Amino acid sequence: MAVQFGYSINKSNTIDMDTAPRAMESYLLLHEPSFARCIGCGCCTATCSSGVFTQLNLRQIQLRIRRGETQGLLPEIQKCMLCGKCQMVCPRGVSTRNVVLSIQRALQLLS
Amino acid sequence: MFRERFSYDPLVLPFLLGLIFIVTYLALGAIRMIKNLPAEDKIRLGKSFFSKQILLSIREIFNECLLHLRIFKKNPVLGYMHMSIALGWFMMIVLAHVEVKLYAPSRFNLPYYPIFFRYFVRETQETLDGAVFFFLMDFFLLMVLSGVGIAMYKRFNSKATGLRRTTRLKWNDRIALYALWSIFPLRLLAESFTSGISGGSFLTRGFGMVFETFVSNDLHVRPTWWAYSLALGTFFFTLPFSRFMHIPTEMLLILFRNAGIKHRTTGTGIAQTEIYSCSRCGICIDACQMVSAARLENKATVYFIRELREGGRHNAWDMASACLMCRRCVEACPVKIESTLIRSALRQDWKMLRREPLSFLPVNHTGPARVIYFAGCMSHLTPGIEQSMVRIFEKTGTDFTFMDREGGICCGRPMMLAGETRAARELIDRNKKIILHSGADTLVTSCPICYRVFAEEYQLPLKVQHHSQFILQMMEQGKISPEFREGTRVVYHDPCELGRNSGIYEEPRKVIAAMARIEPVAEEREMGLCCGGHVGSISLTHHQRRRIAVQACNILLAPSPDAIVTACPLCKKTLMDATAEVPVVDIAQMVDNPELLRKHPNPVLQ
Amino acid sequence: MATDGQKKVVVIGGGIAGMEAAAQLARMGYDTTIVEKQARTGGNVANWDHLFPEGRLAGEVVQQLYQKLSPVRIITGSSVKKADMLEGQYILTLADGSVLTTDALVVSTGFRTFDAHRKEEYGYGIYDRVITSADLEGMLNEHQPLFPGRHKGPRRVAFIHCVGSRDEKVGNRYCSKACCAMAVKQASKVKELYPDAEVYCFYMDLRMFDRRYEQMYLDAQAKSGVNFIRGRLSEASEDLQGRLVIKAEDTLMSKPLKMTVDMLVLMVGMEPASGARSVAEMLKIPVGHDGFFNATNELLEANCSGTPGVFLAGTCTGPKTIPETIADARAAATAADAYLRKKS
Amino acid sequence: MKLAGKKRIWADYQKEIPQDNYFYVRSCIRQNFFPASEVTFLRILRQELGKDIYEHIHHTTCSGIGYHSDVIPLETTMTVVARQFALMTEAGYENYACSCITSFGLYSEILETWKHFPEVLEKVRRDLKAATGREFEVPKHLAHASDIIYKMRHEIASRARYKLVNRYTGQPLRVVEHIGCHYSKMFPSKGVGGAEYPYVLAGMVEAWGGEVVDYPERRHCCGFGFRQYLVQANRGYSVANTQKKFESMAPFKPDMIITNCPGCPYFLDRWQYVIAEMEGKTYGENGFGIPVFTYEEVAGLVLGYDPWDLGLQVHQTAVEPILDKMGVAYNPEKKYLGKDGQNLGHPETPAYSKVY
Repeated sequence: MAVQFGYSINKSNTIDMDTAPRAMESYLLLHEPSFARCIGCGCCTATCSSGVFTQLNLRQIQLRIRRGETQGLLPEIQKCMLCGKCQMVCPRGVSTRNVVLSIQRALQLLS
Repeated sequence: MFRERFSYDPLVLPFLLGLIFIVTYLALGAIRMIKNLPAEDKIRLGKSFFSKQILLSIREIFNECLLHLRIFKKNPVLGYMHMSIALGWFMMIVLAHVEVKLYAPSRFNLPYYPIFFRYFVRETQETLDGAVFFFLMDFFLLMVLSGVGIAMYKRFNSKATGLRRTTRLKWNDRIALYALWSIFPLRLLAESFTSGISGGSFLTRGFGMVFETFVSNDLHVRPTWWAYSLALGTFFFTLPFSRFMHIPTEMLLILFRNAGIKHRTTGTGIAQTEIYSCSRCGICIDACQMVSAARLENKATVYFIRELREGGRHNAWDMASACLMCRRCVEACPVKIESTLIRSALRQDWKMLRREPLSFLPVNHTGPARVIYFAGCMSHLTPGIEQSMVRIFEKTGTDFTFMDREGGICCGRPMMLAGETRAARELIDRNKKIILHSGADTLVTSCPICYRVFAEEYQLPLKVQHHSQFILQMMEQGKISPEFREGTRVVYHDPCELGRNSGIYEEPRKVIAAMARIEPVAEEREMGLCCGGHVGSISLTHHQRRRIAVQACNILLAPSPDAIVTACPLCKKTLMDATAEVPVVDIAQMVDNPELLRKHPNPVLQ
Repeated sequence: MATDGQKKVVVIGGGIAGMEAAAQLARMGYDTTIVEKQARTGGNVANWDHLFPEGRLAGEVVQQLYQKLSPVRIITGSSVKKADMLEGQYILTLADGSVLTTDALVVSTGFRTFDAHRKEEYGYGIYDRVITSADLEGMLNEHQPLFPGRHKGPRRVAFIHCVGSRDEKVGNRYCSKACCAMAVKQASKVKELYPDAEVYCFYMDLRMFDRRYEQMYLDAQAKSGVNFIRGRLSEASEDLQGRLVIKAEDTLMSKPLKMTVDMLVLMVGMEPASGARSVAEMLKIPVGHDGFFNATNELLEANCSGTPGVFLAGTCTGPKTIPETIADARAAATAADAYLRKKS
Repeated sequence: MKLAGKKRIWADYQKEIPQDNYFYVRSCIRQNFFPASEVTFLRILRQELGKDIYEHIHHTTCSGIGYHSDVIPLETTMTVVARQFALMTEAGYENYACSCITSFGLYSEILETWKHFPEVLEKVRRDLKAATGREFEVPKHLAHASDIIYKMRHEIASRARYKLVNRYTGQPLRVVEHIGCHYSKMFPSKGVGGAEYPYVLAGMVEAWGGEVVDYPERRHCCGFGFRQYLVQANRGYSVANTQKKFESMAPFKPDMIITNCPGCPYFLDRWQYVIAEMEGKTYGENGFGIPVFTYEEVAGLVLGYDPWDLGLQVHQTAVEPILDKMGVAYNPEKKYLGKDGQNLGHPETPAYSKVY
């Protein structure tokens, strides 16, 4: 760089649905169709056993996948202990454990 | 000594080739399966041949492969069907060989000779000496034929044999089946047609005489013996590709089991042997609630195992991931195939991505205390159970510490059930540290899922108790003495993990019996129902689970109890969500607050 | 038609509320007349294609209502210009100068859809592919292709909830009640017609209050594959291809979001009908800040205007769904009947 | 795009702009950014159009920058503004015309506040009196200088030497109009054409022969944002916003940008240089940037003023491509000569940005 400006251009944090990668979303909708039923109530996150120790937020992970924001998902999703509490409380009957496992599978297949 | 008509005829060829094929195939298969065993298991197997285990094995092979005692216990009609075919056929073979040994020892080394003995020899004075053989052969042939008859009838009307559903067969199974079915009627025909020449007894001679009245027996001799040989050959050639592979494999499996070979995580070795030992009898179909309640017939164990055998790993994975792992099918299985272990193995086979260590999970020490209480994740959704346990601890003056009061690390079993063995191990290690650090001599848990993994995987140097056991102990020590509630009738729901999978049936019942009358339920104890909530299933949908829960509730509510009592937070919550008719109460809550057994006062809900 | 001694009722507004109220009053034996501003009865509902939750055809529903109107006199293309009270009777002067006398009035002036031009930033009337929910109903009704002659490949449609509702900026603080369910209905319909299309609903809250609506919502998600984004559209613009670039915040993600769509559907809310204010002045009906009529007791006398003999029916007192409107119209007819019986 | 729809909105947002007799106040920062623009404005009004426009020597900052940077409270700002109004009143004017968009927004905000809260106005009157002894009348009209050029656009067009037309193709120049945020976003009714589809610059472009480009990020801020620029660490945020606009307008291939705010032309101009130096990316034709102008500069160009008298040499993004396209006569030799003919020195040549 010819000139040292002392700053750089910030990256946009806008979700651009025109360019967002949707492969993982498609994978989940195909392999765990209940994924589509989420209404973002956050019960899963509120009850989460791992949530006591971590920032694991399944509601947000669900949304991130729907918006193609899948970078850095692996360490997040692996905070899940698969205890199944979220599945018990989900008012929409989402098979959350399989959502978690399917995300891991998708990460493997799509990487 | 006797008048031999022939010592060879090309009609033995189908049989002979089939026999050579099957013997070679089985020998190679057995070698491969033994080879697939881990080294230590091979040693175990080797040693077992020279110990009393071999005697046990022989007895078991006789009991199960010929007499089919286990099936008899489950279903006498089916038991008879299996026994008549297996024992009858076996006896026919043995008798034929004895006959040859006695009357044509020079031909004994011809492997086809005993089978076609009746075709080759002419009836003489000498052979008539063995009239008893004629009788016995006919007797066992009749026995086999009766079994085949039942089998045919069962195919078309399964309910008559006590099966609601029977296995849907593929073409390979059908060919083998029809070949098997045709062997014995053809033998009957063939022998009947030769009975005038070679002799026979009540059955063959009788039929032969009847036939003679309207057909020329001589003309039919060769075609029927040809057909018989072809049926045998077909059966032998199709056997390895059909369910009848279970017949030879089960013997190997019995040897393996009696040698103490256990399931490993790899899905080979004994698992493979088990897969081939499945007779596709379909008893597991009726046992499976995914089939009976959630109408997922293709997920039944018999199909899962068939899929595995036929190499459909993907579909098999799909089936494995649906299963609730309740083990009702294993309990029902006449061969005792540990299909849930095979499913576990398959789940592990799906290699997950590299896993970071779960280092973010803290090891929060608690105690010291004599008893360490682990409520379990699910108990946090049923806080009534936790509160009741705390009060019971306090009431009994137990020196206790509540390990996961503020939420804890999962016991690891759900991870294991999902095939994540390594991550599960990490959870186990962390919890183990906390448990050991507390200095407790007893670990009490409210959740049977946790209980099982604590008992089986943690290898703790302390007593592991489910709270029902702890409560019973407290009652026996007189530290709590709940009053018997006259007129209160309850049913007890056996949680899969506590009952069938950990063998704890009596303790909870004893506790309940001290407080209320327990009504018997149509399916309980070993065949206790799954509530549908089990974390064993990965892919079952909410609606499918709910159907299972409703099914369980319907059966539990049949005796019109005042309450359903159970001993698992997951069962409690799942059943609660499926019925509003009666309260669903955990055993700890019941002891803490007997008023909970009162039927809902809300008439709308009733 | 009127016999001697038969009491008369005039219904102002021939939408579904007016039709139902008139049919009930005629059934009770009153000499009933509908005065409708437009050339036909049926009001807004007659413009719709199909109706949530079960997808009944709007035309058939209006027709069923119309069939009950045989004893009713219907004056279309006219409106009440003047009302005078004389000896317990109203003397109404219509636009064409004709005069009606009546013993009671049912006011069912209904609603008009919000004028989407007023949300300038959404570009209605400026960008070609921005339409309102009412426009979409018309297009569906006439079986018009939704994406005429555009590029091939999957199309994207966004539905914007709460356009002209819950919006202080346009002076409408209230919720229009029916638009959420209507958006879900229309979004599902678009998916049904164009299975490849990507359909998004931008909502503030999803107000699926009826026992059937949550099922509609679930079906839209799980069966139709409609996407839902919680966030209000901030602005729309056209790109070089004439597609629409829309911006919103995905509030559940706490991030701004943009996407390009082929069609933008604005779920326009309900506003009091244009003639409602003059009718209110004529008949001294109290009017709220939002322009909807206020009943004397919104809980127990929801159809009473406070003016003797004047009763309120339907969406003139606030947004309502169709079954609510029908129930309200019947209640208004009952209230009018009680009044007229007492009077005699 | 339906032009009729836009016209309908433009018709809804018409404001009364006085014809003559203006009390003119300059912008603080324009003096530094594009100092010739305000001079050009006065030249056009006085010399071309013969208007009475008065400047007061004692005019100060409106304090808007301080207000928008959260360092000066509104009450103080109001008193400062009241003092400007007092100068106007003392000079005998009623039509207040300001050069700065932020000032315009602030005046609009204050006047609107006073309208709804007369007690605030009274307090400000008392405060001003106590502090300075001055008294003031609320202006009869408040106009932004671009409003006035907009009003005079046809008169300017009638005197034009050049049109906003590509002389090689005969096609209208494609012009991006960028309106300062504080012009009408806060009070749509105070701006010509409202907030969503402002017409003030579009009207000029149309009158002078150009074609307005409507691109998706048209409404977006130029990136200045006061605090976002003032703190060096935040400048990455400022330039990111500018970049967003350029990314959005680039596919439309605009020939030039016209603006009506002190900050916008500066940032749209300078950040193009920064983006080019940082990322090697330019948005105009042939590796150049997109030239950015104030409306006064464009008016001056149209009227045939010497580009160097318009101060176009202080632009960082080269303006020569557009001068060539319009056919404006200019002498490259004189680009960096001062008023007295003295050489001002040639700026350093940047690494990526293309310059003449």
